[in-house]
Amino acid sequence: MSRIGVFICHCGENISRTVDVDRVASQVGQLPGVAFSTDYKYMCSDPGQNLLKNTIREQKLSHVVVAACSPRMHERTFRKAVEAAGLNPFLCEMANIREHCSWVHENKEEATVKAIEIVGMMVERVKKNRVLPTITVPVTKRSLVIGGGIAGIQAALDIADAGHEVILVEREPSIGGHMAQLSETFPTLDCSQCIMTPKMVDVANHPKIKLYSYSEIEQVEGYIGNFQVTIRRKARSVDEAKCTGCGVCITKCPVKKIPNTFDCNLGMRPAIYVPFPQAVPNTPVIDRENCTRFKTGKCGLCQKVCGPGAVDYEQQDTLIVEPVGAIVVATGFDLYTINEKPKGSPIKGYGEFGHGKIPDVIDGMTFERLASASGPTGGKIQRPSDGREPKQIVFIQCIGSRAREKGISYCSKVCCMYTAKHTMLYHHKVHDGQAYVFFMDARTPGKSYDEFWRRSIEEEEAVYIRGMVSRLYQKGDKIVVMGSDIAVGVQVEIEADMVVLATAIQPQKGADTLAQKLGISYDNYHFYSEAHAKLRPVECATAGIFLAGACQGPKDIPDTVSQASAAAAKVMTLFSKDKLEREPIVARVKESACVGCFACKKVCAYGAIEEKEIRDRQGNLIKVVAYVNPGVCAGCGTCQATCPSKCVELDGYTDEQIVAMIEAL
Amino acid sequence: MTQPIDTTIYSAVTEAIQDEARRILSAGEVSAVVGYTAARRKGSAQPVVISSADEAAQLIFTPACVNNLAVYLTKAKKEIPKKGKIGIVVKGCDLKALVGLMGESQLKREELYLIGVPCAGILASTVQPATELTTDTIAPKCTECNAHLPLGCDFVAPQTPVTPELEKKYSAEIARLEAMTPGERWAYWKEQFSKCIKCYACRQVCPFCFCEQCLCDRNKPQMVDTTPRPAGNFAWHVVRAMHLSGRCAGCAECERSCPMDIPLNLLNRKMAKELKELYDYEAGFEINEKGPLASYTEKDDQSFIK
Amino acid sequence: MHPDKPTHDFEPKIIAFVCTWCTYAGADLAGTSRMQYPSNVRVLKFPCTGRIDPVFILKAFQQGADGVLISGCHPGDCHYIAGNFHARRRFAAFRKLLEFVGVDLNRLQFSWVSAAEGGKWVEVITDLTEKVRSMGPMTEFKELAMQEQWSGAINTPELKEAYNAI
Amino acid sequence: MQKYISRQNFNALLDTLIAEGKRVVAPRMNAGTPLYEPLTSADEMITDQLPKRSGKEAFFPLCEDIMSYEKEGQNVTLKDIDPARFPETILVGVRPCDAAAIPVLDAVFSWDYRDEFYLSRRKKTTIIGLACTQADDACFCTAVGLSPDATRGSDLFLTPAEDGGYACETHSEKGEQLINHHLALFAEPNGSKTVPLAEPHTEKFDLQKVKTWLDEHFEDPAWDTVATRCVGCGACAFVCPACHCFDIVDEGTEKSGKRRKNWDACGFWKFTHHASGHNPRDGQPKRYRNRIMHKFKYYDDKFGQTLCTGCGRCIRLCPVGIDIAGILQEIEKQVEVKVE
Repeated sequence: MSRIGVFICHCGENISRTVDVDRVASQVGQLPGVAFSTDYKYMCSDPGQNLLKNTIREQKLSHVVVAACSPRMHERTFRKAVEAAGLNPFLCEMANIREHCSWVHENKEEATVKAIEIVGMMVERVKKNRVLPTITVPVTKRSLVIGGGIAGIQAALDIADAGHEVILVEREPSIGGHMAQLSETFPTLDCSQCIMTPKMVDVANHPKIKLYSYSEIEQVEGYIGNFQVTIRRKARSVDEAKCTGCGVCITKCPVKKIPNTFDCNLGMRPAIYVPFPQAVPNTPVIDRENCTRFKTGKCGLCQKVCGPGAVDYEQQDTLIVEPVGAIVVATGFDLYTINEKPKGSPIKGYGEFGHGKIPDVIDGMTFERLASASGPTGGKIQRPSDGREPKQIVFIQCIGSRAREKGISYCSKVCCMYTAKHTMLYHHKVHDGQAYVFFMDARTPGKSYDEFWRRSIEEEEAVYIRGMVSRLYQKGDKIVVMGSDIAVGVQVEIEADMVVLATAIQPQKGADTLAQKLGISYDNYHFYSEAHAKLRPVECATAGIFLAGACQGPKDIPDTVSQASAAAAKVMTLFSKDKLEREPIVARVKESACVGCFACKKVCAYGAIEEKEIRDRQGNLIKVVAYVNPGVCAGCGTCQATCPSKCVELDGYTDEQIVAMIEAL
Repeated sequence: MTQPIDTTIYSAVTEAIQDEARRILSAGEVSAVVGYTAARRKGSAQPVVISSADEAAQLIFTPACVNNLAVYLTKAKKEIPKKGKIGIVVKGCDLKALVGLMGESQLKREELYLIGVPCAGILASTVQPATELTTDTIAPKCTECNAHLPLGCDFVAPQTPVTPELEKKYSAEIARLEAMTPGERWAYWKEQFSKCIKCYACRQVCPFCFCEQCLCDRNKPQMVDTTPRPAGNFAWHVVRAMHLSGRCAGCAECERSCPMDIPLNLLNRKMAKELKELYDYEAGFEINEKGPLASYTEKDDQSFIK
Repeated sequence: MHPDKPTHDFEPKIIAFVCTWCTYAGADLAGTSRMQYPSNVRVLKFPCTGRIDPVFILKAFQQGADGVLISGCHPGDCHYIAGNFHARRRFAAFRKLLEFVGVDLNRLQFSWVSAAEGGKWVEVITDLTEKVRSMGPMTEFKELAMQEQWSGAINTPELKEAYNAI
Repeated sequence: MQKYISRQNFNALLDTLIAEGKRVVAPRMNAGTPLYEPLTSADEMITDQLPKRSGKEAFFPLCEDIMSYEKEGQNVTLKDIDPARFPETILVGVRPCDAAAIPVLDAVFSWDYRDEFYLSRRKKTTIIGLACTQADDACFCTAVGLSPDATRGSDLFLTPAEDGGYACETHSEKGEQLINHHLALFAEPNGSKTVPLAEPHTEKFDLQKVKTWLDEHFEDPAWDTVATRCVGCGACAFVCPACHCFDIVDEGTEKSGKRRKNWDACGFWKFTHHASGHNPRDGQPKRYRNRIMHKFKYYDDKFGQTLCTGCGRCIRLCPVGIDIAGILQEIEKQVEVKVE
């Protein structure tokens, strides 16, 4: 038999002004199971809480209902007090007779009757409350960072500096990502490589960071604090342990004419190569598709010239399993490629601007490589077609971005700024050249950003034309750009030597596949979804997985670095305790009744539901049932409402509790 | 006007089923075949499970082969040993249920050998088993059938059924009820449900009622009153219809089995119609990983929400 | 002083099933803003509209509710990513079923009320209370609960009296 | 006592009984289904169809209240139902197979524990049987020792005459009282020709042989053969005139509620499900075996008669075509084989 204690708070006069608290206390005291009821001026005050604690002990109460303000206000307060008196905190419920009653009804009789009913409902509910022990989950204090761009590097360094081991996985042969490709960075125009390479070296030298370059995520199992990650180390054909990075193999390789993707295909590289001179690790990789040895079985020169004997044609992909407690996803972005519609993408392609057909129509990243001192032209702005310096250059913004009819409705955020930067770099390098920019709006929110943009116009003489380009075609060695200037309302035609397209930022190819492995959600464009757009922008809905950088949405470098550090901070918070404690409002499966239809699994947004095999003592499979991982479950209860036989139940909101409340009405 | 429905192919179909069952049983491809066999009463048929090639000659297909045998493959039917691959004789309507069960992780396609029957229709539950199949004696579900030939089976008897266009009985009845006032509809269902005796035949024959413990059998809390009183009957039938929404494939076994002739499939058809209109979902021969009530789109209709 | 509130012959019983993050908080805001609305509503708090089982609606009507409100977060605002999207489909279907068995849908209201929409909460509750009040009591389920299958009924006038005395 | 009543007077009799405040229960159509239900007027009665449920409900209701409780503060008030106040009922047009089941039920409900709910209702019920003129191949009353004109269980028995009236024969005091109270409506037997009675086609079988086999075959593979396909609904038991198992449940809330008695069926998995989770009858074959054993062995052992009247409802209404008559025939054959 329950011995329920009911405590009616006056909240000064906030409640007692319109609710006859005496009457509520005496009426509720008559309810079956209520052993004690009283009213008090301020339940949340120290004397009020002491009253609660003492009464629990003196009256040997089994459950408590505090009728006061909203549980959103003081549920925690009273549950703590109840716990201090030796009861499980989840045996305490609050009845909201202030926000939902005394404050919204003037008529004292009505408010009193309503208060009695509200408290009565909670009395019936609390009778069905069960002792819920706090859930603890062990935490493996190692972290996985996926992606070795600036986001991944920053997150890895921050976590490692806090003393936790980090596994950094990079798909390419070297870390560095897109930032390593950039020439100079807005709004300060400092050299990207100059600020980037020291960080790359820090990663390489950090005792707490284990770097797997040229590797990909194969499989992710487990949950917050306890992930098992399988990593595929792709065969590099060069033994990292033996290689000294001397580079002889690279210079001796007879295959020289492979377009270098790092240079946006402007320069060439051999079949055994490092993507760029400052690569980390500085170990070459054999491009097996283009290597003569792999194509024909002849050659083998690199192996012959390699002093330490590091070149290994027999090397195979290897799988490594790493246990980690948290995962930071920092897979970055890719540039939207015109004329190519990736499978499953909502993007429809963008054929009007001749990219890929007219050689001197290039994208922003190609311009970065042209402008880069370590780039294929040594920093000279030259036309890819004939190497001539362009004297008239047209930049077109919002290529792909903000074009709903083309499938991308978002703003890529960085193009306004990097185009402004491009006009400056161009002006610095081609003093007699003229840059034109077609733009819709200039979006320059950010510290010193608008000033930077204005400088490109006012000091660097870029001509900004508000309007879109309608057509663009090759005429002799010129590119004719036809557009409209909507500010003046005239048609504009420019004979340009080069056109640079500010193409949209998209998630990396394969972002969706990786998300499926991780069990995280993504939007239509395959940008990863944060748990809450405003308040949890760094966490994924799947507990223990955090986001950094452009994989979540277009970002510039400072934003990316901020988010990476934030993600690292989240990981460190998680790692600050040996065991993770969670509120026990999670779903549980009654396995005897579960038939394994997995309707629950289908609606769980958190991937908290797993398939569990039930076997007899001989090990024969009896059935497969649902299992809710309490470490992952967020406690929404959608599974229970969906389960046809209600064999999954959300603790704290069980059918019994809810039906008891309905029946109390 | 009563018109006979051509069932002349059924004898050839019977032979084809027998041959195929004999073949797969003797080849050891399956451990058992679930089918129909003739029963004592004139013209009647009943479900049967055979496990040897000798027994294949028992199998038949006639207009009295009314059962949806899919129910025997669900976990609710523990009596049928489910070791190895099992053959099953399926009409198009039954196959839809099997497909649904596969989508709900209850069956695996590779564990089944599907023997499809081309079907022109079966008899209504209201007539004697020996009755001739006509436009009057045909089961109501057959008037709306779009699955006379099951698709995706391992074997389908090669005959082609003659399937005249029939007056769609459920659509007409749903339209009639929809045209009523809420009060009239309430009265209609109250009268129908008043006949219910809670024998749970509707639940027991339903391939989708595979729960080990029905919500309505639970007493902590008592979600639905178990007594066969008007209140409990009403709640039971509403809960049943809701649980089948987006899953029911329209085999109408509930309605056929109801000893009190309650038009239960009407509720199921109505829900199917609504889900088709709302989410363009229809149960068919394709395995859907998520049914319409286990999925969503951000643009779903919410005109009813303030 | 406030003018006397009009008195009504019939005060409906309204049950509201709400999610804790948006609508419950919206109702709290109505309270902290001291907005006024009819006292007919009783609120049941759920973590998410995704937790609300259609059977609860049925149960509420069976237990004597004259009107039922389901309210949660606006689409896209769900604290649990998609609970309200699942709920939206579930209730879109369930209300069609109830309508088909003869329940007047004017007694069943769905709404999205965010934590900032104290005013909307007041409006939704006031409108529903007034609508249901004008419709009169929900007698169908109550009658059903009183009825017996004929064989168990005690239906002579004398015995009816005895039965009612129970 | 033998009498004759014209169709017109028969209807007048029913209307008079209704007017007297008695509950007149007879076959009528309810939403397209023939059922024994209280009439509001004699016109509602139908005679051409066998109701889908038997008339046992008149004293063994589908569901009845047997007690109520109410909590007020710390006090709980319990209230009994007063069986003395059940309505007086005339059950009219009862088929011989349905009427014959009533003495079977009487024996059970008055044997050890006297079930006041059943017996009080039973005492207040007069049974007017009606000879049967239609049979199909599910009927097998003749096979279990009854016939379309069996009067067992009837207080008053009617045999339809070709002129639409009925030849009446009383078989109890209750029947005589009924006639005596409304004597003006009855005439002396006029020798009018009765309509030909039904002729059930099912071959008769020897119940003694069946019982002999059942005595020895509690465990037998035959149970699997006949009942593996059983889906475990309660249709057979619920439509049976002689099945009488019931369950008692409490329904209500914390504040108030009722204890109710309602029909149960041995086909349900829950029927023998223990609180521990163990179920001694695991699987439909065992459950169906109980049905046959109870009808043709256990009941016979105790009361010397069979718990089946051959109405054929369970055959017609079984969703999976389980045929009790066919099974009994098979059992009989087994015994014959053995004898030879």
